[in-house]
Amino acid sequence: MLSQELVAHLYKKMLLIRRFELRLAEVYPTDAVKSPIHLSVGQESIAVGVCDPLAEDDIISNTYRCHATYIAKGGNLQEMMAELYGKQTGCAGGKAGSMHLVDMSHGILGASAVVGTTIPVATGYALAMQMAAKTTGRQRVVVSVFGDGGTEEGCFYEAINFAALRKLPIIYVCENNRLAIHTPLEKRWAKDNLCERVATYGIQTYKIDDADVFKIRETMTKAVEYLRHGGEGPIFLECATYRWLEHVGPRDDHSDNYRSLDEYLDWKEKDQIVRLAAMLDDNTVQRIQDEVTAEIQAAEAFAAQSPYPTAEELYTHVYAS
Amino acid sequence: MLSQELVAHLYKKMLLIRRFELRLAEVYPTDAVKSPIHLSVGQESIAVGVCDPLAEDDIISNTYRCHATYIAKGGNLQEMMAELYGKQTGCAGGKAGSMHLVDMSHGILGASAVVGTTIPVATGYALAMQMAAKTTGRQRVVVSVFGDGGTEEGCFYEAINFAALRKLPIIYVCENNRLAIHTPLEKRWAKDNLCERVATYGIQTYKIDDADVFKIRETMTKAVEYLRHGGEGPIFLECATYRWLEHVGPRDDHSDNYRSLDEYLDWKEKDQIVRLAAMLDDNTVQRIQDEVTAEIQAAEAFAAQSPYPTAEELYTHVYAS
Amino acid sequence: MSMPANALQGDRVPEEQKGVRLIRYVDALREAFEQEMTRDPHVFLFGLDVDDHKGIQGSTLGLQEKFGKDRVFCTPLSEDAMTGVAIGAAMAGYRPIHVHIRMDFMLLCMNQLVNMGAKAHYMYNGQVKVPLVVRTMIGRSWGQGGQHSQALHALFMHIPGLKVVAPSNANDAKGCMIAAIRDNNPVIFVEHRLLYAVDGYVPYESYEVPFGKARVLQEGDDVTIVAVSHMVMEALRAQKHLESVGIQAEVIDPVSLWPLDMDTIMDSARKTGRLLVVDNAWLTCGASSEILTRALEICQDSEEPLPALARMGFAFTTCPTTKPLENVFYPNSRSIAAQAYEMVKGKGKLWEPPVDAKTEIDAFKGPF
Amino acid sequence: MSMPANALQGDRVPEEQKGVRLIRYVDALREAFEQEMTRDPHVFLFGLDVDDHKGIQGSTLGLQEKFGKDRVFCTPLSEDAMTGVAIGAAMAGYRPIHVHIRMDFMLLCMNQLVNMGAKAHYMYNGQVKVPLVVRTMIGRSWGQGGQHSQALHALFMHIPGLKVVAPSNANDAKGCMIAAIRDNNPVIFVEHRLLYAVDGYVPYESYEVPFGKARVLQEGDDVTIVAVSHMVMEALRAQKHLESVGIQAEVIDPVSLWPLDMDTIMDSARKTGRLLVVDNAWLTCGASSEILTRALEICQDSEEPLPALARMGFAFTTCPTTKPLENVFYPNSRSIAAQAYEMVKGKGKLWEPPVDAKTEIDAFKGPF
Ligand SMILES: Cc1ncc(C[n+]2csc(CCOP(=O)(O)OP(=O)(O)O)c2C)c(N)n1
Ligand SMILES: Cc1ncc(C[n+]2csc(CCOP(=O)(O)OP(=O)(O)O)c2C)c(N)n1
Ligand SMILES: [Mg+2]
Ligand SMILES: [Mg+2]
Repeated sequence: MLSQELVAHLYKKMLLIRRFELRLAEVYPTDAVKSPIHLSVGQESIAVGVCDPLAEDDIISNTYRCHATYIAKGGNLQEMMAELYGKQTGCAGGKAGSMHLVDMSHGILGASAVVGTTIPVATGYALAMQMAAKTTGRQRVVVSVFGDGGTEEGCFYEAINFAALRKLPIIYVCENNRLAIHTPLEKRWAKDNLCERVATYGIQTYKIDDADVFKIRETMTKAVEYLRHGGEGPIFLECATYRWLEHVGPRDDHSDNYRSLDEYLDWKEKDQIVRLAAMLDDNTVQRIQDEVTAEIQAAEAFAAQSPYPTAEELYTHVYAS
Repeated sequence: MLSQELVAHLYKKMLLIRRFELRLAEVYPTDAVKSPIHLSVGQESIAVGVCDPLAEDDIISNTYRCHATYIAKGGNLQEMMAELYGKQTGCAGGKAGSMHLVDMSHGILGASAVVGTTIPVATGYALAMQMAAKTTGRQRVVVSVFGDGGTEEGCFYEAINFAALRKLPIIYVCENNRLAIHTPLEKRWAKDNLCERVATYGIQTYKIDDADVFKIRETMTKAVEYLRHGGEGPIFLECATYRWLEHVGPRDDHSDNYRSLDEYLDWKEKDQIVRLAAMLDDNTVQRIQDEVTAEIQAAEAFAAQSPYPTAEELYTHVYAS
Repeated sequence: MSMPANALQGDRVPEEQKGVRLIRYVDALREAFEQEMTRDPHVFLFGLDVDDHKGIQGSTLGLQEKFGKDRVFCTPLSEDAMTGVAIGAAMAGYRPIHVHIRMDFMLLCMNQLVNMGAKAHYMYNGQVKVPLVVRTMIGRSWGQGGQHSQALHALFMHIPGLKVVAPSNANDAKGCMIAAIRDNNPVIFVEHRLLYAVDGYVPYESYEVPFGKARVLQEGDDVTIVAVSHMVMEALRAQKHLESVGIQAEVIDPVSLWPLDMDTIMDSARKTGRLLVVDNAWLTCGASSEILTRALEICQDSEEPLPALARMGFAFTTCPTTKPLENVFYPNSRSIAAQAYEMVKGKGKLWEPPVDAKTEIDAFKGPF
Repeated sequence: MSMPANALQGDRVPEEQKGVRLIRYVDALREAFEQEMTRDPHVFLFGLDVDDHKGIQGSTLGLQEKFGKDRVFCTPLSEDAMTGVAIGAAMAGYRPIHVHIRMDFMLLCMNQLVNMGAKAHYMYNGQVKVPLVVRTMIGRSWGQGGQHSQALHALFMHIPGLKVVAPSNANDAKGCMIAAIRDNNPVIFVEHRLLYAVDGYVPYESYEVPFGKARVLQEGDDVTIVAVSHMVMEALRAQKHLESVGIQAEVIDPVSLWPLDMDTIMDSARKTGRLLVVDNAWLTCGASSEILTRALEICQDSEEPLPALARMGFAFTTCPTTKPLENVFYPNSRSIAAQAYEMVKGKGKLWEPPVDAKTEIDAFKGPF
């Protein structure tokens, strides 16, 4: 039985992501956000299901489509909005923008705009966490999130082979929305059996094809517990999902006709936010919606008021001292 | 039933490779060959079994350990020896040495010293052959040979995915000697089930674990026929084998103790050259040995007599006109 | 060795020309593909997204419909292997055009380009050729940031066996692309996202713009400005600023960075006595250091006086996303004009040029 | 900013020194690893073959026995991902040393090094550091050929965020390695196969050779020779040749290529009036063009006379395997001496220096 508390908690996280992004989409035409935004609208349940079981000192790593995991892992919302506005108070001082969100104090490794790149980096972080656990006694867990396209880059295979060889405490999560920009999976994958392939490395694999936030969360909870307490990694999770909006930018692009509307409608029916809202009483839903609205407004106000970086900041952090 | 003719034919090819390489090892201390030689002694049956079913206009591609396939595919022996001697008459004018043998007139694509690199290149050649067949009506076949180490490079997965997607007329052959330089497979592969993994791309796979030259040849014959006549590629073949000598250089390095002598002795018992010699009458064996000796001597004489390239040749072929 | 500058930026009408019309850079590229693919059945074009409805900013639109899925196709996200595939097909006598939507992604295929593509013809002593075109785009503006804005042509100029071109206008885009497709070597074809929408006069017919010939885009006696890729636009604007204070700048576009036409550059530098190189890239070990060093070597060799020499380029930092910092990361018409002014008027003579009217930089809107 | 040249090539005995002894370059490296791994438990070393019985030419021998399999381990052949792994571990506060047995293989991991390693500290606004050492060897001789002999330091010098060092003697090998391990940035550590067996005086104790300080290895008044990596050996031999005809060459080793100590180089060039840069690499967009351009900029800025400037390096070709062509591919002591001679005596003054005694090049025996 699912507690109302848990449902409310997950609902709020998913709603915060969606509302935040939809607000971004709304603001976008004003050019306040001069950053290429890759929205996760429709995919929120993965980020939330994946991040909820993580401790604050566990690590999440992601690609450019990183708003959802940043928020789900507890990244600072005001600093995120300020980053999108290019402000000095942004999580990366305005230097990174939407595609490179980072918040190390909440275990959010910097995202990368180059597909695949973060997979080995996260793997290296997991190697370090494995080493560290030998002295600290606590096994921190790393989660590496990437799209279906990311699995086509050779570094994915190199990384999972290495992780399996060294039994690293890492969970790989493929957000399979069957699209890379506009190109469907069928034009990129010789065969659609990723889990089977990954399993040939001796890796435990799980496939969740309805984006059910509870299933994802439960699978992750078990995986994290397993790795936390001496279980041998890595673990692989493939989550089917659907991107509602365009690849990059604020638009609904179904009118571009490169993908089927039926699929969209199917997925809309599975929408976890609607589903969870229906599991809660109206008051709770209303309260959460209000909280979410307030948080986003506060973030926006913070971003709007913050100053831009000064020209001298161009030259800070080129080299670490 | 195997015809004596076939046995003699395969025996001669394997013997030519072995004797040629052992002669190289003998000559090596004189410094006539200033090239890093990666010998295939002990592995000859793969090259011969793989190349024998190929037509002259089919293509073989290989790594730095390329003497065996060069000879098996019918590459010019004198030009090969001259190349190793660094002479102007070498198959690459002395510019390439042992690791980059090439003979396009016999369908031998240039080899590469960077592990993995030739796999995508061969794949691209197969793409071209697929395109060409649409006008010529004849499907030429490409074979890409590499070691077990080569399958650890990400480009291997990228290449086979693409080949499977486009159904290319290519046969991938992994010479699995379970070593990369001195590092055993166990330290490099999370799990030893390459064929299973490759099969997840929808690729036909074959595994031959005793280096039996007839089995290899038969498998290849079927594969080549299949691709030649409209069958959909790619095809994957994993051949177990054992490297008798050191990774690079002329020595038997079993005294270095990084690998087991038992394994060596096991493999020596399976030696296909000894096996095939025993299937032939003494006269035939003698005749073939004499022929082989004469060919090698002729190659050596040719190489020795040939001039070195002149200094101006440094600047030829930097750009193609 | 200078070439007649008969088809330039959109705002410069050629005096007497037939058979040309004003089209965008990106359409000029598309025309080059269409003409070459029609001419030679061995030409094919592939890469991520080449066959989607956006068609690489329009540069590949309609090509799959016209030439079929065998000759125009998208690939998996596998830059390294796909580059090898292109090299292999080129060795087999085909003429692949491989498209990268960002120059940054070419870092994934350096091994194939440098270890195989650049070396195969030499290493195999002429037994194979690698007639390959690698299209690659430099990004800028609207928060592209560190990994979507790099201009890495210097890395390729360093490598024997590669050619590098970076046309800055529609006419050269078409002509260089046709030349690149017909060239028997790997050609790194550097495009710039901000140039795509810029119009230029482009002949209908097919023509080659040969490599190794620089273009004098604007004549002037006071200072030579050599500008690379999108910096040509900035240099042309700088030239106008300078004109307003009586300084005549000669603006040169090398067009091809390797081979490099030092003759045209030196002829101009001899005339003006001042050579300012504005690269659209970092300076260190860059095209600008190479051009200045060559200028130096040439002057020393011929014992002629050395012109005043200077270079400008990206700040030696990763490119930041936020506009205020991006603005200071790049040279612009005003900083170029100010630098040229100081070269002409003497050290310490500062001048602040007027602000430009709306440029392609301001006009650029995201998301990408 | 020059540093005392107190521990040089094996054939130069330091005047008064305690606590040093003559060891090979490769052993000096090994000692650096051992001392740093003892000092800091976050240092670990990995890469292909680091734990086999040859131990990367001896430089890693015994380390796994001493520090365990967690801190010294080999990897699959996966340069790209392994570089990412190193970067990730570095971000987590560890100090990885990642070993490549050839610089040529670094072309496989340019994406990780340039798009992540070099940029992470900047792009994430200081939230992470990447204290990473990438060991990489330049090969030469005995038919290594096009893909096993490349020296690609210029590619890394071009990129903000990376440091590049190329020590030429045992003392600097140890001191630079210790400095590299302690540095909080990615350091590309360029070794040269032909230097490994060369002896030098090396202190027993741990010490850092700071980056950005060049070494004057030999003083002289007539011509400055700046030489990189193995070319230092050739330059020192050239210096002897020149001495025999009364020319005193000053030989400078930049040691660190980025940051680059132009002060020491310019002090010397001012004194001698002649600056010859001998790179162990291709010239175009290379370290040599950068050094010459900087010299030019400095002289123009301070309005001082320009010294005579020249550069030498690899032929602009792929490296051929056969000895007679390899011999002309590389600069050597005799071609360097001849060039310096001409700079001193005047254009057209040719001189053929005597043949060297057996050098490390002749001594090198294959297979690799
Ligand atoms: C190495 C690389 N190649 C190409 C691109 C261009 N690109 C950006 S996003 C994208 C699609 C990636 O698809 P997927 O990994 O499935 O993630 P999704 O966008 O669907 O979340 C591509 C091809 C890139 N950023 N990096
Ligand atoms: C990309 C790359 N990494 C490393 C090396 C160094 N190296 C040369 S051969 C070799 C082992 C390759 O093993 P395998 O592919 O199994 O071939 P084998 O030598 O056993 O035939 C290695 C690591 C290389 N040449 N290229
Ligand atoms: Mg996707
Ligand atoms: Mg092997």
